[in-house]
Amino acid sequence: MAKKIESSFRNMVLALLSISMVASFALGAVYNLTKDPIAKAQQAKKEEAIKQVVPAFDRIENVSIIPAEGGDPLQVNKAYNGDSLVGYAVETYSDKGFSGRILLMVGFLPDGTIFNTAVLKHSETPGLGDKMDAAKSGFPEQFRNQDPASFTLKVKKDGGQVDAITAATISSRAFCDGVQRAYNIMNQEGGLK
Amino acid sequence: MEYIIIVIAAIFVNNIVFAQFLGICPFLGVSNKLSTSVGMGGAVVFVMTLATIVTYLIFQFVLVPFGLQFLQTISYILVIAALVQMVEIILKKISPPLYQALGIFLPLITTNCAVLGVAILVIQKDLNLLQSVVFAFANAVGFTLALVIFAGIREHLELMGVPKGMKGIPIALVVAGLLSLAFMGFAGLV
Amino acid sequence: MNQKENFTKGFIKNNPVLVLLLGMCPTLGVTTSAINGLGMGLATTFVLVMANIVISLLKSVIPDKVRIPAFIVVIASFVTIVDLVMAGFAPALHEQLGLFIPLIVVNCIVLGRAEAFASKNDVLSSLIDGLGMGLGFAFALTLLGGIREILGSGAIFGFKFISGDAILVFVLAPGAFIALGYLIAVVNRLRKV
Amino acid sequence: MSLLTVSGSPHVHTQQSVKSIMYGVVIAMIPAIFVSVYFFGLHAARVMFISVLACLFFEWVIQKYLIKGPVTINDGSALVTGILLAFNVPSNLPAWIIVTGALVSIGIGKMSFGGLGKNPFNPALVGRVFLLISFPVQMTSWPVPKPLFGPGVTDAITGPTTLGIFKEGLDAGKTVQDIMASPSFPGYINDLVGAQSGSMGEISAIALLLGAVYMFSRKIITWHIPVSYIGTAVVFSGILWLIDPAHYIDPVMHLLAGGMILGVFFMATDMVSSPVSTKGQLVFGAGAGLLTILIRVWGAYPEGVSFAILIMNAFTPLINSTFKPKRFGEVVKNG
Amino acid sequence: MKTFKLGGVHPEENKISAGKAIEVLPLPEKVYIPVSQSLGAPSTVVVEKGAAVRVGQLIAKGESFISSNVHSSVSGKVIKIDDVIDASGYKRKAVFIDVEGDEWEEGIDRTRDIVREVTMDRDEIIKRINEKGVVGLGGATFPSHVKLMVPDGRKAEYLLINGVECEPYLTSDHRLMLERGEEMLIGVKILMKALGVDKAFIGIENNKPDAIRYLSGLSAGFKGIEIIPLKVKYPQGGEKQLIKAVVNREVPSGKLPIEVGCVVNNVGTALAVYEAVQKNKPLVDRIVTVTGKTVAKPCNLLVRIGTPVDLLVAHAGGLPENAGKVISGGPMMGKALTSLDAPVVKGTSGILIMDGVEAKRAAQQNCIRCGRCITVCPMGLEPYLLAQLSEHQLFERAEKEKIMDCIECGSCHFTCPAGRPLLDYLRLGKNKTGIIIRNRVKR
Repeated sequence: MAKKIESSFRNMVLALLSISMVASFALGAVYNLTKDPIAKAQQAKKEEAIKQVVPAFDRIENVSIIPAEGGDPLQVNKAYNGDSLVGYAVETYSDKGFSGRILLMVGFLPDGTIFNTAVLKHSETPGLGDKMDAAKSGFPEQFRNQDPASFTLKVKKDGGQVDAITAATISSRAFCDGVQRAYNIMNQEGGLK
Repeated sequence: MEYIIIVIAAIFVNNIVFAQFLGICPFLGVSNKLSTSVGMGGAVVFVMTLATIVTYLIFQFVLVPFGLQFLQTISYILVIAALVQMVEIILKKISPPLYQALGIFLPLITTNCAVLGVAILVIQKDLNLLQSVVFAFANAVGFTLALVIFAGIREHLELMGVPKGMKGIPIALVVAGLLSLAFMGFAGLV
Repeated sequence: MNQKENFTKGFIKNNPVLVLLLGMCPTLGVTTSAINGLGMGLATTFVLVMANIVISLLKSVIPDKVRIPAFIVVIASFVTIVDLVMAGFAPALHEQLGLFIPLIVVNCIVLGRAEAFASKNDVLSSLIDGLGMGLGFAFALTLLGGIREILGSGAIFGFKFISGDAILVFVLAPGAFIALGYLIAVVNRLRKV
Repeated sequence: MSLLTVSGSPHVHTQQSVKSIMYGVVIAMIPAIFVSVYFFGLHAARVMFISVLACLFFEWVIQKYLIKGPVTINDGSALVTGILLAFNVPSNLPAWIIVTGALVSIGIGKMSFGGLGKNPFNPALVGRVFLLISFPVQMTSWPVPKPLFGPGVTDAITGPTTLGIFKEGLDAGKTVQDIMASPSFPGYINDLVGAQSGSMGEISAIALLLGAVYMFSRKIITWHIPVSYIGTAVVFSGILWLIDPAHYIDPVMHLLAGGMILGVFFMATDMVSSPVSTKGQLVFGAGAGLLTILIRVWGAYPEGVSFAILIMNAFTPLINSTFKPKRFGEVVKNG
Repeated sequence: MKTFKLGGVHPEENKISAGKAIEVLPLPEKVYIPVSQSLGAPSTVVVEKGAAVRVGQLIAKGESFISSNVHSSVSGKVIKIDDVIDASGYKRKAVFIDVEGDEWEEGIDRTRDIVREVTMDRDEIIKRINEKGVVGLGGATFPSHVKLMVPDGRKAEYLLINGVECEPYLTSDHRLMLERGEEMLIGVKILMKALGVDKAFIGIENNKPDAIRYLSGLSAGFKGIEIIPLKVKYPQGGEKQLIKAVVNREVPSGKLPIEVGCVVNNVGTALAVYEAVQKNKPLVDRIVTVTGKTVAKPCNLLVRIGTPVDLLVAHAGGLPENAGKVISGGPMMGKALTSLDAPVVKGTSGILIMDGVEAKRAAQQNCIRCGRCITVCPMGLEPYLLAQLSEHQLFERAEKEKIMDCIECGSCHFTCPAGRPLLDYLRLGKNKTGIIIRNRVKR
C-alpha cells in the first residue's frame, strides 16, 4: 500500500488545481478533436432525413419561417437539383404526442403533394406510438403521394382519412398534427407552389 | 398553468424514479424505514432545488459565454459536491435541529444521480430559470413521494416475511416495478 | 491476489450489478435492448479502466483529504471524453443512452473502485480490476438488456425472431424493475448452490 | 389426564374462516358470470375457465416447487383471483395472453411476496394492468355483446366501451349530448343490465350490485370503502358535470359505464390490499374515487379504476400507519 | 339499551345452567389451598405441618400492601405444605388439609338470617374486609380492601357493581343475584359506605331478565342503588367497558377506574363483603358453575375453596367420554386445565368442559388483514399488528401501539377468520414489553 501524503493546505490546493488544469486541457483537446465529427454527425443525420423525404438533389437552401398562427419557427429546406427546385423538406413538430415533443421531417414536391415523411425524434411508447417510425410499421406509408389539399390529415375517428396506429390514436393524431403544420407553412409561403 | 403541467408531469407522469430511473440507489438504500425516507426526501428537495439553481446560473453565465459547454459534467459534479458540503456546514451553524434531521443524508446526496440528472435535464429541455426551479422542486417532491410510498410498503413487508429467495433487493425491485406499473395510469394527464 | 482473480472477481463473484447491487440507475435506464446494454457497459468500462489507471498513477501525489474531489475530477474528465467521442462517432447510440452517459460520473461503481482499489494498488492490477469490473457491468447490462429485448420485443440484438407483438411491458419502465428483480433473485439462488 | 388439550384462551371461535370469505366472494360473482356468458357466449366461459385453471395451477406449482411450503390452493383465494382476472379482460383474449396474465397475477402479484395476505397489491389488478400495458391492442378490442339465443351480430365484431366512445368523441371535439344521441351509444339501461362492450365482468351493474348485496349480508365487506369511493367519484364528477355538462359525463353514467361497480365492490374491498381501520378505509375509498375520475377525465386511458385502486394499494401501508383506530381511553384535549 | 361503544363480540351464549339452583357440594375429603390467591405479593403461611385447623382459621397472612389473607375452608389436619399445579398450570405453594368434620371458628355467624343494619364505620369495614381475605371474585382477584382505599387527590363518585356475566356458559353470578340478591345488595350498601359514595349502579346484561326484575324490585328498598340493564356484548364485564357502558366515562390509557371517579366490584365480591362484615365470615367458599354442552348435569355449586376440580366434575355427572378440554373460567378468558387435581380457588367462577372437536384450534393461516380484530377490539387496538410486532420482537413499537392497554379479552382471537393465535402473541408481547418498561423505570 502506498504511503499517504501528509495533507497540507498548500499541497491540497496544488494537487487539485493541477489535476483540474490537466483535465481541462485534456478535455479542451478532446473537444476540439471531436467538434467536427459531432457537427458532421448532426449534419449527416439531418441530411439523411432530407434525402429520405425529397427526390434526389444536389443543393439545399434553408429558410426559417414563423408560422402565422404563432409558435416556434419551422425550418424549410428547399432542395434543388441543378437549378430546378425538386422539393421542400420541412422540419416540423407536434406537442400533441403521448410524451413530449415529436420532431418530424416532411417532404413536399413542388406541387404540394407529400413525397415522404421521417421521424427525427420522439419519445412515444415503444411498441405503440413508435410505430410512426417507417422502420417499425407501414403507418407513414399512407401519407406518401397524398395532396393535403384533398387528403384530410386527421385520423378516421376524427373524421379524417388517416388509419391510426392500433391502440395509439394519440401518437397518430400528433403525427397528423405535425404534417398539417408543415403543410400550413407551405401554404403560408403560398408562392412556393 | 405551464408550471402546474411541469409539476404534475414531474411528480406523477414522468416520476423521476418510476419512469426515469434516476436516484435508484438511495431509493433502494434509504427506503427501509419510513422516518429515514422522509428525512432523505426533505434533504433531496432542498439540495436538488438549490443545485439546479446554481448549476443553471453557472451554465448560462460561465460555460455558455466562454464556449465551455463540454465542461458541463465536470463542473456540475464539483459544484454539487461543494454545495452539499456548504449546506452541511451552514445548516450545522444556523439550524442545528434541521441539521440533525437532514445531516446524515447530505453526504449521500452527492452521489445521488437524480441531482446531477435533473441539473443536466433542465439544460437539455431548454427551460428558463423559473421553470428549472419548479422542475427541480417537483422532481424532488416526486422522488420523495416515491421514496415514502416505497418505505411504507417495505416496512409492511418486513413484518410479512417474504420468501427467502425474494428477500431484500429482489422484492424491492418487484415492488418498484408494480408501483411503476400503477403510475402508468397517470399517462396522458399532461 | 493474482491478476486472473482480479479480473474474474468482478465478472461473477462480485458482479457489480447482480451481486454488489451498484450502478442501478443505468442498469435499469438503458437496458431496453441488448445492444444498448452492451454500449453502456463498454462506455462505463472505458471510464472505469482509464480512471483506475490514472488514479493508481496519481495515488502517491494526491493528499489524502482531497482525494475524493480529485478522483471525481479524473472520472468526470473521462466521462466527458466518452460523451464527446460517442456523440461524434456513434451518434445513434449516444442518443439512445442520452442522459445516462454524463451520469456515469455518479455511478457508485466507478468512484467505488477508485477509492477501494485503484488508490491502493499498482497500475497493472488497477487496470485489470477496472477491466474485470467494467466487463462484469457490461455483461450484466447486456444480459438484462437481452432478457428485456427478448420478452418485450421478441428480438435479440435487433434481430426479430417472432413476428407481431411481445410482452410490451418489458421494454417499459415497470419491466425493467421486474426483470432485474427476478434476475437478482435467480443469481442469489445460483450463488447459494 | 394428558389427553386434555391445553391452549390459551379464548376457547371458542367464530364460524367465519378465510375459506368461507373467499367462497362467499365467489358466490357473489355468480350473477356477473351468468351475465357475461349470456352476452359473450361460450367465449366468456372459455376465458374464465382458462384463467381460473391457470391461476390455480401457478399457485400450486409455486407453492410446491419454489416456496416449498404448504399448498393452499383450496383456500379459494386463487379462485377469486382467477375469476376477477377474467372479469377484467375482453372475452376474445387469446389463451396464451390469459395464461400470461394468470402467471403475473399469481407469480408476481402474490407469490413473490409469500402468498395470500402478504401481497401489497391486488393480484388480479396487477395481472390486468400488466396485460393492458403489454397487449394494448388485444386488451382493448372488446366484442360487441349479443344475447346468447337472440339474433344479432357475429362474434368477430368488436366495438369500443361506453367510456371509450366518450373519450374518442370528446377528443374529436363532440359534446356529451352528441355522443349520447348517436345510435351506437348503449344508453343507461343497457349499461345497467350489461348490453355494452367491455371487459367480461364489468358490463352489468345490476348483476354486480346483486353480488355486493350478498357480500354485505354475509358481512364479507363493510360499507366504508364502497361508500367513500362512490361518494367521492360522484361528487367530483358531479362538480365537473355541473360546470360544463357538454364536456363532462354525468355522475350516473360514470357509475354505470366501465368498471367502477366491479372495482368498488370486488377489488377495492380486497382485505389484503386495503387499509385495516375504518378511518383508513374511508381515506382509501376517497383517494381511489378521486383518481378514477381524474384518470377517466384527463388521462390517456378511458378507464381509471384499475390504476386508481393499484395506486391506492401502494398507499395502504402509509394509510395504515397514519390513520389508527380510535383507542379506548385516548387522552382527549381539555379532558 | 346501554352498552360500550368500541368493539366487542357476541359469541354463542350457551347459558345451559341458568335455570339450575345453587347446590351445596358435599365436603371433600381433602383440600389443597394455594396460599396465594390474589394479585400481588404471596402470603406467608402461618400454620405448620400436622397442625389441626378449623373452618375460617387464618392459614396464610398477606403482609404486603397488595396481598390478602387466606383462611382454611375446612376443618382437619394439615398434612403437608407443598406445591400444587393450579389452574394457571404453574406450581404454587399450597396447604394440604385432610378433612375431619366441619368445625368452624368462633364468632362466625353461619345462619342464613339476613343482617340488614350496617353498624361499622368506614375504616372498620375496610379492616374487616382485609382480615377476612375478600378479593375480587370476578376473576382478577384483586384484594378488595385495596380497591376501597381511594388514593389522595381522587374522589370516588360512583360504585359500579358488575352483574354482567358476559362470558358465555357461566351462570354463577346470575344464580347468586337470584338467590342471594338481598344479601348482595347489603354488601353493595357496605361498599358504598366504605367508599363514601351515595350512588351505585348494578349493571346486568339483559339476557338475565329474571335477575334484572328481581333486583329492581329489591333495590327499591335501598337508597342510591340502581339496576342498569345492558345489551349483551362481550367483554362488558371488563372494568373499563362497564364504566363506559354505565356512566359513559372513558378510563384513560394506563390509568385506573378511580381516575374517572369509579370503583368496580363484582356481585360475588359484594356478597363476600356482606358475609365478612355482617356475619364475620372469611372467604372460604364460592359459587362455581360446572357446565359444557356434553356435561350430563350442568349445575351451580357452592364449593369450599381448595376442593379439587374432579369432585365438581363428578357431581355434574362425570367427565364425558369425548371431553377434550377442561377450562377453569369461561370460554373467552378461562384457562385450560392440565389436570383435574387443580383446586378451586377464590377466582374460579366456573368449570367448563368442551368436547374434542370444539376444543381443537383451527389451522393457522396467513393474516389477510381483514381488520375484524380491529373492529372487535374493545380497547381500539390493532391486534393483528401487535401480534406481528411481538412475533418479530419489535416491542418498542408495540409499546407505542399501546400493547399494554390490551385487556386480554380474546375478542380478536375469537373473531379471526385465519385462526391466528392473536392473544397468545399479545400476551407474549405484553409480557416482554412489561419487562422493558419496568427496566426503564428502574434505571
